[in-house]
Amino acid sequence: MTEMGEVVLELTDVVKTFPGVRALDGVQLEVRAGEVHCLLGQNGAGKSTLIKVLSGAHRPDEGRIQWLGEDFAPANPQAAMKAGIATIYQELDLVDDLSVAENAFLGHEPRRFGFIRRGHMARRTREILGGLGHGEIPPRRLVRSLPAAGKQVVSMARALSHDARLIIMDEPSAVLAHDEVGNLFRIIRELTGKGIAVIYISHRLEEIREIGDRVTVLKDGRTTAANLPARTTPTRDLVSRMTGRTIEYVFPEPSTKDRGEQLLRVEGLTRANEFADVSLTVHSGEIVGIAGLVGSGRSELLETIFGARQAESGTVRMGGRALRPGSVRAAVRAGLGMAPEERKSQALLLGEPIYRNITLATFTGYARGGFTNAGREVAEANRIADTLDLRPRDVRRPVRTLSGGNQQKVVVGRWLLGGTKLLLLDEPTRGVDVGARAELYQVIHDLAARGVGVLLVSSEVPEVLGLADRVLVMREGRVVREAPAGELDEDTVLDLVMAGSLQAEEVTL
Amino acid sequence: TSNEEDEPTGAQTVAAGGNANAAPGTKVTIGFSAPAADHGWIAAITNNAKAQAASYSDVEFKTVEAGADAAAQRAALQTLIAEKPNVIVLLPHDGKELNSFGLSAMQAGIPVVNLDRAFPDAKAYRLQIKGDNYGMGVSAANYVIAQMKAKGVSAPVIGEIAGMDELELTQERSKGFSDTLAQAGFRVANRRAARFTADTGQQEAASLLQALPKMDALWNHDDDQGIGVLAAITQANRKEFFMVGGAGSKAAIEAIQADSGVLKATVTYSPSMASSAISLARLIGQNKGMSDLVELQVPKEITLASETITKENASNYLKLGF
Amino acid sequence: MTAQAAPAPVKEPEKPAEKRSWWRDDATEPLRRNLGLVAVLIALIIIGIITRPDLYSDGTWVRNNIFTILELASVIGVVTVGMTFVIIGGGIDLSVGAIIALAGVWSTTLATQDYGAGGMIFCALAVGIGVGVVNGILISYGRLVAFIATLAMLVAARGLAAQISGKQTQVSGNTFINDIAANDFLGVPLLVYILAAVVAGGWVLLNRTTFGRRTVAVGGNVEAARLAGINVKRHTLLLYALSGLCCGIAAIMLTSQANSAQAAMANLYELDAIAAAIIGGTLLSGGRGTIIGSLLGVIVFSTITNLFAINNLSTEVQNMVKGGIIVAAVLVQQVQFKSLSLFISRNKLTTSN
Amino acid sequence: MTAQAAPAPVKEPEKPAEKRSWWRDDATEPLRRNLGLVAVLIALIIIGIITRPDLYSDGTWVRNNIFTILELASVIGVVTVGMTFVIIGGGIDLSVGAIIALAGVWSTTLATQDYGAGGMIFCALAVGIGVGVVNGILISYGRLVAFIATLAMLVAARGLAAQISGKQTQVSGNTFINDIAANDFLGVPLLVYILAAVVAGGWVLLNRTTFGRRTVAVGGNVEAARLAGINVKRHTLLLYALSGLCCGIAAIMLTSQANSAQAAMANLYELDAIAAAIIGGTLLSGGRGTIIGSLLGVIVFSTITNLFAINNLSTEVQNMVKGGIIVAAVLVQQVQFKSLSLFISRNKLTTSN
Ligand SMILES: Nc1ncnc2c1ncn2[C@@H]1O[C@H](COP(=O)(O)OP(=O)(O)OP(=O)(O)O)[C@@H](O)[C@H]1O
Ligand SMILES: Nc1ncnc2c1ncn2[C@@H]1O[C@H](COP(=O)(O)OP(=O)(O)OP(=O)(O)O)[C@@H](O)[C@H]1O
Ligand SMILES: [Mg+2]
Ligand SMILES: [Mg+2]
Repeated sequence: MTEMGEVVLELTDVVKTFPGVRALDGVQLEVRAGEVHCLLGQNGAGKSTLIKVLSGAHRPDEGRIQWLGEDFAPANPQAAMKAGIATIYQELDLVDDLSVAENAFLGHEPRRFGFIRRGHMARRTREILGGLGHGEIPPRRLVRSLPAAGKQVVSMARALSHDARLIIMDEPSAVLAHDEVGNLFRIIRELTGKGIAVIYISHRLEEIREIGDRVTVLKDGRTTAANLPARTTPTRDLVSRMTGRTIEYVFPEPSTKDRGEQLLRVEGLTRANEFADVSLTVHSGEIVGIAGLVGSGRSELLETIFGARQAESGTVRMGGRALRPGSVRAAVRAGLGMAPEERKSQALLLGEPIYRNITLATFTGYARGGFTNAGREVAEANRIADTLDLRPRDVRRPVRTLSGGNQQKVVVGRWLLGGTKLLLLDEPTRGVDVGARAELYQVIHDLAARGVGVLLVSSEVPEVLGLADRVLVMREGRVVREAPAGELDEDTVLDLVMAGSLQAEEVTL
Repeated sequence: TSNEEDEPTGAQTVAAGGNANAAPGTKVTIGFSAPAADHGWIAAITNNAKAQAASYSDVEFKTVEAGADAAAQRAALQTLIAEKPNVIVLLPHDGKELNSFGLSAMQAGIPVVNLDRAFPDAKAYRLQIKGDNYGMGVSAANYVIAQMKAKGVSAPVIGEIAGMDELELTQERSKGFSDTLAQAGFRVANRRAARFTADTGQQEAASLLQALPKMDALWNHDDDQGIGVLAAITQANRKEFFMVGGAGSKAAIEAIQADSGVLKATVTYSPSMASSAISLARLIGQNKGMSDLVELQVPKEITLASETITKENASNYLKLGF
Repeated sequence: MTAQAAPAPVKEPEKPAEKRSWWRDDATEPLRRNLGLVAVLIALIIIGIITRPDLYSDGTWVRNNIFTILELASVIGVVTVGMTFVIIGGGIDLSVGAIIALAGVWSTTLATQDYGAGGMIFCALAVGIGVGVVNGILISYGRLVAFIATLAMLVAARGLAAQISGKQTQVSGNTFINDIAANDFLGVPLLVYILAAVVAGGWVLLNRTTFGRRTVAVGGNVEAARLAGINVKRHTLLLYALSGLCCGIAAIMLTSQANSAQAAMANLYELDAIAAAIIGGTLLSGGRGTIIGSLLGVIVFSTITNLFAINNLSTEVQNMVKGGIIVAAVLVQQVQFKSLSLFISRNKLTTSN
Repeated sequence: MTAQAAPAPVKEPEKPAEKRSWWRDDATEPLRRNLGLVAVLIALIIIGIITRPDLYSDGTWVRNNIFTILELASVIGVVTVGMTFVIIGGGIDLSVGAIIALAGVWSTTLATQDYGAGGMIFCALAVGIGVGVVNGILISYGRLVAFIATLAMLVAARGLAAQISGKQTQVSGNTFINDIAANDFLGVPLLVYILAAVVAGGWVLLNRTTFGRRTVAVGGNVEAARLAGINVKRHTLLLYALSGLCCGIAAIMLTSQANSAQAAMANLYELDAIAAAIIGGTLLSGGRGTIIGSLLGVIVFSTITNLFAINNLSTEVQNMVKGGIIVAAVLVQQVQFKSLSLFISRNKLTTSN
């Protein structure tokens, strides 16, 4: 992989404007056959826009794209696919009510006289899924019934269903857990081994170190550094080119102060097929982390504690008083807040201004006699925007126009307002860039210092270990280990997390 | 109803020049409004009025279309007032709903001729000319009763296909029918309400025929929807009963005359009343009376009799069919 | 996966079962909804039997009654197939009734009738498709909201139909056309064959062709469809043309039934068709629906009408009861749905332990 | 520990002009749509002036005509305010016309009329709210699709109205009620005041209260609203009750205009109200809409009707032209939108460079 092939893709001075903003402002990029070319940049730097230009979803306003030595201007996604460029988009772009196979082959179904060759299509899909290490996903199941990770696999299968010479992956690992990421890297290596070029976008620097060959850094729509060696460029350099400053990627010191009084007490919480007999406590000022594989039931657990799902048995107590099961309102009244996992479908009013999204759970508190107080809301939202370094800072803009990571900040920001006593965070840093991530860590830490309890779910083990005072490890819906963060290290946690699945594989094989 | 003739037959208008009143007099502007025609009878009303007005050299005829409901008709009439007509001839969507318009127009000094759907308030119109909905039901029932007596059927199964059920006129027709049947000890076995269109007539008739596997007589309120009713009867291959129509369309009268199917009679509710309304409105505008009457003014109310057309007299009525 | 002692992490054979349980829930939902509708149908028939045992005791009558119900359902059924496609594709077509009227009126003008049955059928289909294409162009290329574009078309097409017909009821003198509704083949009315053919065609189109699958994609996630290279605009246009085609077929059927056509025919069929599709499980926001569900929805409605007729209910009581039945039908589907899924999940628990 | 601005380079001052332009585009879209509708209105009036200069040359007539248009718009306008809330909240209410009929009929029974104007008004409002609450319960707690639940209510409420009225037109003998439509205050008809009051109330409710904010949240993303602690079910119920209340008010207005009520009154008002709301920029899928836009939508429709009346178009031509005007009106809004945003962005480029 050290010797790279010829240049397949070359972008010069590419510009793309949206009404009122230059998302791309002169981008240079050079990709060679058989390499993994990483794109790095803060939230909103223009990475997704760039790949949408390449995949024919957007048309550039200016600049030149050369593909395989020829000028290239895909008029639509179909044209880009025909030319051999396949894309895995950041937002899952699947159709819920089509099957796995139909999604994989959407737009280029194998057919005869307009009839889909269903058998053929299912076979090809099974092959591709098998190649991805997910032969267990039946091609004829509806995508609707897959969890996020399964959908990501289908997105990948779709990209592989084309005979592509360049595959673009926009934060494919964001919804994947540790073992799945390893699997993804194996596939990427197979692809590059065949001379296929890969553009890889991720906010996780350690991934880029592991899989990347060269790195191009974007900042505010401009290329600030091109073709840096992925493995050897110092982190400090990368980060300063991304952000214009340096960030120590460290976790805040765990607070030494004593635990406060007990806030949350969950006992014997159970939902069939999701999680069983979960008991846990969170104290005021304490950060409790939950580690586990995708599908281990952590999201469901959080949603059940929050009242968004109804437990089949077990109790949730807040400050000693039992919460009414299945009532989000009761939970919010008792001082719980939750940043859910899927921001677009679960958390945001995309067409509404940022400030209204930030105050969605609290606007009643600023209202007087039923009349809202917009001035107060904007002021509070601005405060949150400052705290989280939201970009752009203008809180009257619709959330829809924010980049993915900045949308995530809005979701988290919502619960930093008001009298939240206990915060449930489900993958709070998914898709958040390194700079903002450090800020988010600091915010979480400050909250805890102020006496807020935090229950944190994350698929990134270092994040859980670094932030939490106490860690629960979940596997297949059960808590298999609980320990102070200091007593665990990454390998121990991964062992705990994986044990079950390894055994399961033995059983299946 | 016939495809060929959009124009009313000559017989549905009064020939100008027939009597002394026909001589041209002072110029009269007649404003006219009727609901949007969505079936033959209403279309015939409008066409008759137009044709009658055209036959007078001293009449200027202004129509406003009345749209879909009473509210729309009120709005349309408001603009008609602005045109300052001498007389307004009005077939309201609903007499009661437009009563207040009649009152205000009369108060403003514009005589209102109410066509067919009565205003409850006598002050709301100068002349009311209408068909006899209740009488239609009576005539149909009388024919049915006579036939049953003749055949010696003592407990006949009688079906009824009504028109739009939310209209009062439909209620009156049905009431006349069932009241009269009751006097003979008969009753309606099943009643379906169609919507004055052939396709709804077919559908309701198909349902009715299914509900009454054996039937002796059927009354259908409207000959236009009767096209569909007859189609349903043909499709169900039923002929054990006879049918009485309503309103008196040309096609129905021809069928009765030919005696080719189940349709044996129809009871009239003639759209020719529109022609009469225009003639009388002209006289009101010219401040004249009806020349056959002694009175110097046109009377206040005229109700047409509902006649029964059978094979025997069909030829007389053919010219009045619409 | 539940009910296992926590400190026994060894031997966890339910992993494969759990993996399968990822996609446990939703795949059978349409089936269960349809079963719910069948249950509603059976209930309606039982009510019929209870209220009119005299009629239901006659075998020939029952057989005839089934065909009467199906014939009553046939025209709306054909329209609903087209409507189902449009709604699954993320749109709505309020103009179906008006298209039927325009196609019916146009194909029964004296001029058209001169060309015979072939000419009339061609005319109805051409008018249907033509109006559908105009709808499609307005919506896909003119970027009008479907609700508004087809509402405008509703108004305009009925106006044009009234203009053409001179607001008269136009009698069809063509025996071939009129016989379609009057005749049987092997004891089954021809209209029922037409309905069956359209439903079968619709099912194949939706489930077995790229057109159908892309319809789901366009309605379910238009952005995903676009990114997958589907020509969304052209597809949208085709959907409305398809709906128009169904209306053309329905116009012939209705003309044949009524032996005539007029501008006010097929009044409010749009509401009936949309309601049938939605009762049948089609999502009003697009992306999901089945042809069989829509067919069952139509049949439920015509069975209700039939039930009212054989019991001689007055219009106002009919309406009140009908409202109640609609609500009950939907609730039954939900109960059905819940209890069955409960049953399934309980079943799952016992098998997986 | 974080954020140590070590080399602290170039704190780019983020072009302020560009910043503002970001949202300008989106935030002003409703405004631009409404300007588009105003343009349509002006065009309609100009057509009126051109076609009937005789009428438009008379000042009193013009003044009266404006009030005629507004009175024509008043009933539908009130209904549309309620409908706008329901649609923004992610629902739809097909039963508005039926609620008006039921409320109108109930409040004009002889028994109710005995209680005088107060009793009649109370009855109409209570019936409206009551039916709305039933709708709301079916939809939020019974989990019925709004389209089906309110369609069922449409059918049932009209049936009940027919039952109560015995299918007769019930004359209102109450002069107070009848005078509402007949009288002016300071030269402006009372009905116009009522419309203005409802529109103003609706605007405040939508834009300045927590109720309005919840409506947008529930319609925009129901899951997000739920997870933010909003009681979605109760709010949904309230939305339909609000729509019912508007129908109750409209029932009084319509009864006053017609001096009577009957089961068939307010026929198809649901389509008119939905169409007006959508023309006014309300998203049929919820989450977006303005009261002013809906009002303009209603006024556009009644101006069209007025234009037809003063030009004495025949119904069929009216309908054809109306379809065309609706399409044109929506297209004008889009053109307006595009050219303006083009203008703005061009402007932007020059200022930011
Ligand atoms: N459709 C759009 N309309 C307007 N602005 C947009 C649109 N899409 C993207 N933008 C803006 O363009 C800029 C680049 O966004 P992009 O999604 O490419 O960022 P990104 O680098 O992928 O960020 P992230 O890491 O958060 O995914 C952002 O400021 C974003 O708000
Ligand atoms: N749509 C679905 N239908 C059925 N079961 C599901 C569905 N989604 C998830 N599950 C089940 O719920 C359990 C938990 O899944 P989920 O992916 O939410 O876990 P998680 O620990 O929150 O993982 P993540 O890292 O994605 O947050 C799994 O056992 C899975 O089988
Ligand atoms: Mg991105
Ligand atoms: Mg999760």
